[in-house]
Amino acid sequence: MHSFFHPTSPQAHVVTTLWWWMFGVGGAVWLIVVIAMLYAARARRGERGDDGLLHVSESTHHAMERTVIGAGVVTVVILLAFLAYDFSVGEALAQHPDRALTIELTGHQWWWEATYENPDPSKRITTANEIHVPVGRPVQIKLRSADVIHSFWVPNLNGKRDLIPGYVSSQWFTADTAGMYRGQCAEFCGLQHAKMALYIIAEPAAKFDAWLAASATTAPLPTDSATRFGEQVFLTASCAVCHSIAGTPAMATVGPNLTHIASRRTIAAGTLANNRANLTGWIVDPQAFKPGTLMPKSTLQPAELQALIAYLETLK
Amino acid sequence: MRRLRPAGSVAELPTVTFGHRSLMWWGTLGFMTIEGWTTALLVACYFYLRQNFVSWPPLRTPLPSLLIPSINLAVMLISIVPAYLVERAGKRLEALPMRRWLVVSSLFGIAILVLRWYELWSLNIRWDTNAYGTAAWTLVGFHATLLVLDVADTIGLTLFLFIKRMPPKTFSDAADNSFYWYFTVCLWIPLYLIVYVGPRIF
Amino acid sequence: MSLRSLSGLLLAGGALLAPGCKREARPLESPSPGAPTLRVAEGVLQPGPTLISDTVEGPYDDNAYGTAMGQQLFVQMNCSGCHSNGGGGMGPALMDDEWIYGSAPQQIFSTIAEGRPNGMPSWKYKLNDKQIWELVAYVRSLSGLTPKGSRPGRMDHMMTSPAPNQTPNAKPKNTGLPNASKQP
Amino acid sequence: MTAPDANLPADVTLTDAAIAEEAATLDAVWRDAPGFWGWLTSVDHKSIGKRYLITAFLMFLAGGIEAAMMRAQLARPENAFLGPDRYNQIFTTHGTTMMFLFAVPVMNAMGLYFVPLMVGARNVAFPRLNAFGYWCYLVGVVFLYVSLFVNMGPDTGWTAYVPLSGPQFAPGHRVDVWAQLVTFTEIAALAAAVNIIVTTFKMRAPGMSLNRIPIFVWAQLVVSFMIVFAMPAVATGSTIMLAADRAVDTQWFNPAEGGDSLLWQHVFWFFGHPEVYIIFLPALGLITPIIETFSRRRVFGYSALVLANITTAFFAFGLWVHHMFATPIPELGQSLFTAASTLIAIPTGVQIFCWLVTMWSGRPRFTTAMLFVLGFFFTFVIGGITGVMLASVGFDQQAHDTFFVVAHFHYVLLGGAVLPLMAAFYFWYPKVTGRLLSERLGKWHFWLFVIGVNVTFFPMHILGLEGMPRRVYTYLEPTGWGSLNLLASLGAVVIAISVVIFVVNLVKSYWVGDVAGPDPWSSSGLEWATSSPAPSYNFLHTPIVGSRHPLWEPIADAPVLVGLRTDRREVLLTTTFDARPDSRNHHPNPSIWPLYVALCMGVTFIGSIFSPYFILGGIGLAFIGLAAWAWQSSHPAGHELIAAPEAEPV
Repeated sequence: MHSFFHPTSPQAHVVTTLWWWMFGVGGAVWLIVVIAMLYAARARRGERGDDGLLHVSESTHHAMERTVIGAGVVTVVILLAFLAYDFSVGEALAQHPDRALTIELTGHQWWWEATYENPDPSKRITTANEIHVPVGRPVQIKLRSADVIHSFWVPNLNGKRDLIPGYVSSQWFTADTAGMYRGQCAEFCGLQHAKMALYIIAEPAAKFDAWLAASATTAPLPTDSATRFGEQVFLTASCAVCHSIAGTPAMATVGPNLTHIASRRTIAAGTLANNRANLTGWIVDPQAFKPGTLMPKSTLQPAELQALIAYLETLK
Repeated sequence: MRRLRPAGSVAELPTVTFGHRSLMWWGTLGFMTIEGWTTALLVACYFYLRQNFVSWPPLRTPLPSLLIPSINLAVMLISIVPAYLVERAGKRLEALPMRRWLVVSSLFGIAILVLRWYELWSLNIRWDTNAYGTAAWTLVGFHATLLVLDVADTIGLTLFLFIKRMPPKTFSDAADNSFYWYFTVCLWIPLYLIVYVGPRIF
Repeated sequence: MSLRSLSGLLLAGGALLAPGCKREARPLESPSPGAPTLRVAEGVLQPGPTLISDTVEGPYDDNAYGTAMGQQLFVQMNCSGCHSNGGGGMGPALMDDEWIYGSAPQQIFSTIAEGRPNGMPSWKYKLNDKQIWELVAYVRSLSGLTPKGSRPGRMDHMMTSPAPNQTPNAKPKNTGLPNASKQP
Repeated sequence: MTAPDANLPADVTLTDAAIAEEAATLDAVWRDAPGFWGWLTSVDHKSIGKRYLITAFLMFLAGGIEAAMMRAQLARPENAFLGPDRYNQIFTTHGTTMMFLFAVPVMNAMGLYFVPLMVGARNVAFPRLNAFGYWCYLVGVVFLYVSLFVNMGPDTGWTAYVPLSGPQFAPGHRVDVWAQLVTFTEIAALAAAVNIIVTTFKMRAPGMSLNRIPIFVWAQLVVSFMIVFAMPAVATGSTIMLAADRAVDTQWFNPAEGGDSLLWQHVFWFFGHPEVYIIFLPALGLITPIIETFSRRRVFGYSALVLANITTAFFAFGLWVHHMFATPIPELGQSLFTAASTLIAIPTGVQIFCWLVTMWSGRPRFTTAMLFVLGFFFTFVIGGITGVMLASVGFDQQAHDTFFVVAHFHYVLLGGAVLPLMAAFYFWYPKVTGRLLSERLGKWHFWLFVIGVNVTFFPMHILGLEGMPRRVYTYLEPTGWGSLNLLASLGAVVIAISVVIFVVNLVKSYWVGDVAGPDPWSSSGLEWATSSPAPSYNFLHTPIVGSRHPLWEPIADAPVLVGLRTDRREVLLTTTFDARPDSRNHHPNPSIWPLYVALCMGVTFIGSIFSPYFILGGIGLAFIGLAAWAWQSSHPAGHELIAAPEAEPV
């Protein structure tokens, strides 16, 4: 379930426990204040003096002073306690292992580009909007923005971190249970800020390594005539101007890398489920789903379109 | 409503007062606080941006020249004298000497404004070249708007004294104008050091 | 202030602001403009009878959002590779008032769509008409041919050249239109 | 109470006939010119204050309509009521209207209207500056809404973070409209602040020493000092930095040329957080007189309340970075701001305890105003607690820029500022109009408003923690946020109904509300010592104050100081600390020049978006206006250079 109430990483656990403590104590304080208010509203303690005003005896006045000072002291104590607790949570979140799986995340206007670092350039993987991470291993997400300020936030795993142009910041987490965790850009970044989601897929180490190896492979050569015509359409029409598929001459980095598009569960930054109907609808007119997105309407004939879809579905 | 009982009269209180006893002085103080605080914020932004640079001014950017700014600073410091004399004449309620020194103050003001135009260009950088140029231009430019405002105030006051009879509180207004001129000049000294001398020494 | 003069004032104010709407519009839903249909003359020299080649108003010339999209495309399609941010290099300069194939919107459209000899590639199948019109708007704003209000400001990159909104309004030389068709 | 040393002329007798005759002469001198011209040239703080309040309230309604549109769009997932572009303009205009055009101006307006009445003065210290401030504000209002209707409304949020609002990613003039509007309204707020400070320092009634200043005036004074130090930050940031970056390509925020995107956030939030306390602190000044009056006793802990106000004001400037906990600012810096953000709750807590104890030891009478104060306790404390929660870096990184924060600041602003403001409307409406608001409609308005606020904004806490970010024009169905959003939208309908009831009550009571005498609630402030609505000169003679609650002093008749001239406008200036009469000051007559100079400033700022020549033209015209403005205050007859002063200056 995609929310802060179901933490699946030590970082998120710490903060969620802090939340439940704050919620409990805060709720109690609020309740006490409301009860005190209702009680005070009906107390009618003062005696009416000759000037028509209400007066209280000296002792009641001192009692009132003690009550206010007492309440003030209790407030200070509670606040200082929470301050200490906040610092301890801050300390826990600031612990970063020196060796962690490093993923470079670049925020673009309205999609996420993820690159898996690797000293061997042939093993470097560039994917978009869906990031696979091994369960149990610490992960460092290096954040960089290509245009405006975005904010990387997956509530189940850790707090948000802004991607600010001119800065490289990092966010650490260790997924402790497998699952598909949804995140969304949390800093207003323009027309399609609302549909700029990403998925972190935490899977056991073995499955992750298999995925990593598979992702490092280039696109399969098309076998039958339909997919070969589809690849031809991809390379000659406007697709190759923005997108790249490893193993083909298409190498533009304006749009997301489509080498393993078929293996992804969603397209258009988590907006649409990845199936034939959505893929076709998205290619024909992306503005209908995400008005303002930079992908233009396509000018393909139906036959070219079908061949292109068939080709794209081979890119597992 | 209770019946009113007169308990004293204020008819004999003075109508012309100086310094913090007059409203205009407080208004000028308010204006100065706002401008001083805005300048302080701009200086903070200036130093904030310096962190982004290895060398300040950035590589291959010429240092601002010191000649005209130093002359302008000297002229400004000298211009405090006529302003003080305006204030003293005002406090002594001597209209003629006040008017004479106001004329001198106005001339100083115009000279300073002219020098300021060349001072801007002696920064040896355009405002849109890089963040250093922007910050330097903004500091000097913002202070220039303060100069324009106060010189206009001084010239206005001078012209009024030539054209028609003024109410007695004009003495107090002239004193407040000088008070405001001291602020504008004193504000420029740190800005001069930051923008023109600073890049040279660190 | 009688009602009549008040309404007159409002109408005048409205008229004053009308261009504001077009400049500020974000044409997300509106249908994308098509390619210019009429024949586009590229140069003054013409065999046979003089052919009419009217000026077509670039759909995004006075639209700030369209011009900004053109600016983004100019970077993404690596136009600066040859035109280097408008200053010219392998390709001709776009910021000056020299226009080899004409500076009218539909002439620039056909230059981009068809391509030109000496290296200008054809983008007809690479970009759809809307994108090419956006590029036309940006290219014309580089040399100050579009209204100042809709020209983009500086980019968040190195300051290579004064931004289009700092370029003074320009009068293009040899616009390549045959004289016969000078429209008022 | 020591009578001032000025000698008392023998012949002054205050018979009813003398009073009526003197009132007539004074009114002739102090009232506005007749007709529309009089309306334009008025410098009476009550006329300007009323206009300010009405315009700010209309802005509240406009902001409310925008909020209703936003809730309509967010009621269902993938709703098509508003497209992304229109929605971005609406939510930005909603935020900008509520923060810059409603909240701060309405609190300034309350100050400008009531501070002179409460300190016993005849007008604010700088009447024409007051008029100029309102006209700048009005030009700002017209400018924003004309821009919105020509599709030029700002669309990058009320915080306009760079580089989205920078020259490359915000084409056109939309963000320029926002930048110039912000500067415009800051000029109005600064004018009001300087006015309130100088009025409180120099024009208090004799006897009203610093420890006898009413809490309302203390709150306005503290807030005015905050305005003087907070507003220049955003005026600098929006005009000198952002508008310059967009128009003349300065490099403030361009990371490639040494600029810094975070610089904008620092400059904006250095203003931003004091701004929300500028909105909240006057509300504390509204609540104290209401609790005192309806509990029939002096407030408990006067000095505690004043010190708490001042402490909150200082703390407010030290915690702006808690808006930037998700940015790459080092952890040590962030924890410093966590501490400040947590501890700022203490002074506010002390104030709430003082009020509760005051109510406990009095016999509260539950008029609508008092109900709204109870609504304040109920709603604001939730907002305060979520605020303390957000102070922690860890939790804020989960909740920042989500609907949890939207819920927090709506609880704090609606609970902490709008509820006390509505209580103030029900309490002081009789003083402004002479008629009482209907209690029956008031009760409906109260219950519907508090229920509506809680039904609308409490679910947003849960939505925020379930991952719904702020400023999204829609959301996908599988996220499961649909039901809570629908509930919030229904709550918004309830709020809308309650505000309609409030407007009906305000408009109806103006004509058919039962007549309120000078002091319908038998309250303690000096403003209740004049008729309702107060005459143009406020007080026939300057009242002498003997205690913090002038009208609750056990004395038979009200001591006054006579002797101010009745043939021209004159006010009494008193010393700052213990308000001893010090001098008489000639006050300006109605003047058209504030309106003219405000229009010139409008031409300058709005024109500067379109072409730089407007700046030169505008400032030139403004100088002509300022010259005429100064010229007008000098009109003595005779020939030598400066007229002889009446009495020898001290």
